[in-house]
Amino acid sequence: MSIWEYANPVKFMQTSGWLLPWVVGATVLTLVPGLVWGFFFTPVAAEFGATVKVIYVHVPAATLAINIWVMMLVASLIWLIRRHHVSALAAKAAAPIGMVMTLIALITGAFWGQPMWGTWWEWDPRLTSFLILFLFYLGYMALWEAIENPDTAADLTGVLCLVGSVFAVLSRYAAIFWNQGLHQGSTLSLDKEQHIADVYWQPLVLSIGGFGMLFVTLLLLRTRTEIRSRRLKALEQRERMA
Amino acid sequence: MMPEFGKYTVTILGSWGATLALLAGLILVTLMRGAKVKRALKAQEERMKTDG
Amino acid sequence: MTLLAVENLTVSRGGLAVLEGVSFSLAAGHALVLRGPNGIGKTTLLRTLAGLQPALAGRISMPPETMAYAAHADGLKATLTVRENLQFWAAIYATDTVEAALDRMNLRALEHRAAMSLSAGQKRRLGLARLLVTGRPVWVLDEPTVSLDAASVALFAEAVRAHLAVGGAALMATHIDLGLAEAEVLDLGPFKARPPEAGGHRGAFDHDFDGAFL
Amino acid sequence: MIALLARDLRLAIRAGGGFGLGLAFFLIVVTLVPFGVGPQGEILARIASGILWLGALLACLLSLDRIFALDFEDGSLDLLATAPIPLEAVVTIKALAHWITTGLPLVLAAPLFAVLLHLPGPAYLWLEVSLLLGTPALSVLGTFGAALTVGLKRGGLLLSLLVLPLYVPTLIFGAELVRRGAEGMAIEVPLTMLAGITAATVALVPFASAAAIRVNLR
Repeated sequence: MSIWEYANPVKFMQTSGWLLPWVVGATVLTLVPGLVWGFFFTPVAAEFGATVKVIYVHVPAATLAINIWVMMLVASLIWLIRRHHVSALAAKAAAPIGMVMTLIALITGAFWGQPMWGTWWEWDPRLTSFLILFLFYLGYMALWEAIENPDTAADLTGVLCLVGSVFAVLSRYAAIFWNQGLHQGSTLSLDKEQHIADVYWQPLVLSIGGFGMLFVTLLLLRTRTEIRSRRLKALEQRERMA
Repeated sequence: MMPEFGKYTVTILGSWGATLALLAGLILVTLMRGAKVKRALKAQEERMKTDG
Repeated sequence: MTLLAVENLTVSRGGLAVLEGVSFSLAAGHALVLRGPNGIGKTTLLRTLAGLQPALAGRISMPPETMAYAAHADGLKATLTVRENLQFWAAIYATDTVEAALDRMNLRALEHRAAMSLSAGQKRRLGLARLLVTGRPVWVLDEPTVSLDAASVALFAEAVRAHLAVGGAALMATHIDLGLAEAEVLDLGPFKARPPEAGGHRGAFDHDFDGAFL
Repeated sequence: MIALLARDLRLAIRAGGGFGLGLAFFLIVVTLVPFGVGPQGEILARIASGILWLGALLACLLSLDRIFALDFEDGSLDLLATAPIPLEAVVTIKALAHWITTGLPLVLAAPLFAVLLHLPGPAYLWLEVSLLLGTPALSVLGTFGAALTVGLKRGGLLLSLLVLPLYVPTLIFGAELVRRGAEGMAIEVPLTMLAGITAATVALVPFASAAAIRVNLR
């Protein structure tokens, strides 16, 4: 029983179909309480005022935005090395979720920045990095859309993901260097974990878990769709040939 | 029941609203495309079965 | 001497097998014409032999550095002269036969003309001269006489004959007559890949689906 | 391989616009900026390094889609891929030819255009150093983008979308090097980073470009 068995599309369809209701259940059971807890039942922080409530959407989205790209990188590598179609399709399926998460992180960041810094947008290294990450998602998705042949598209987007990952990390360090000293300490994310009291921390963990489960749900749904779409393409092609 | 946000009402409702709207949109698009592809695949398989 | 041997080759286009079980061999001094209607996979087969795309199954055996491939397009640069075009490919293949090629293909008078001012027949001759400067014995030609008039086709046939006479070999795909009566002909029709339902090769993705889909 | 470089350069000259077009575009960008931000010398001097880098980057982008497109259309790319030189060498030479026809003229012309933007005196040296170190990376990364989109109709816009994010680190460190050099600040970090990124890009990205070409020719 090897993990690669699940790389078989049929096996994947069976397993994911069986898994899906459970994953949906787990998503509802973590996301809803996490968000409700964060929104209604957290006290107002002395330092941030009520804006602390933004972290329950901002931090999970930002965490996912990065981790989804990492997942795409791993999936692309598996495709390029082992040629498992499900892997390539999972990377394709994940990209729009990652893009939306990046967008959420940017928008909520802007909403938070407004009262904190007095401006909607600040060229803070962290915000800048997310903007660049957003561009990488856009390019990756556009390349998938542009190429007709699905295997060619999988190969090329895989290579792009590989090269893009290196440059995304480089951009991150470049952005830190580029804007160092101007806004030190004004970043808003997980750096302050250790300072956040449990009363904020617990619902945050639940929200992050909820967002994570939502990603898993959407990823399964979208990958199933991509597999079906790929199968449809193969059938249409076969019909044309016959 | 609604908590009091003071001067941060726009900040909080705006960011939560945008988040929930985007997530809802993503879920909706995912489900709609999923249903569409599933239908198309079924139709294609039926056709190929009857054609031979 | 066999220069190129193909055994049980299956080639694919867009992930779907188009030809399967193709076998033939090509010896020095011989020409082989691949025939078949449009879309049968002639170009795909030649591209696979040239190493531009992987074969799904089967074996291609050929000594290294024996093949020169020429596609539909001649790969000529319109703004370079005839001589410059040939010199470039001679440098790439590290040979020294530009002069001989110019003479053999009767291009001496045109050597300083830009390739864009050549007629279709002259361009094809330049394309053949390019094959000559590669110094490779096996020519793999895709539709070599397309857009040529009868006189040019005869000239082409002569050039191929001359190449065969010096121990070369030629593999050509076409659906029109090449004027090479002595060439063997391989009809690709019988090698058309069977549909997967009939036990034919399935694409890498289809392969994972057994029978009906969920 | 020298033959390939010579051929590409000769083609660029014969086709016309190979050298000139990028430069003209660069000049136009530099000319338009004062119209946008106003003619005050002190404002221009402050943004000059950024504008010059951005102009160079956009001028470089302009000719990327031609790197492989012409060879793809006339079938040369197929022939080069079956020729006895490695495809990695082909893409490297292509990038070099692109740099010589686009990057090098920009490096040479940048000081002239810098005068128009009131670039402060000490910055000239660093402008030259940064462009000389940075533009090869732009060409190599552009070749990668061109390799990804070689078979596509309407690939030009997609190419920009794919390549521009890859240019971010080079742009940041390049412009930063000029700015710091002009202000007499420490330049070791941007200098080494810029050189390091270019070196790593030139060494590694051609493998990705060649892989992309192989996939696209399949």
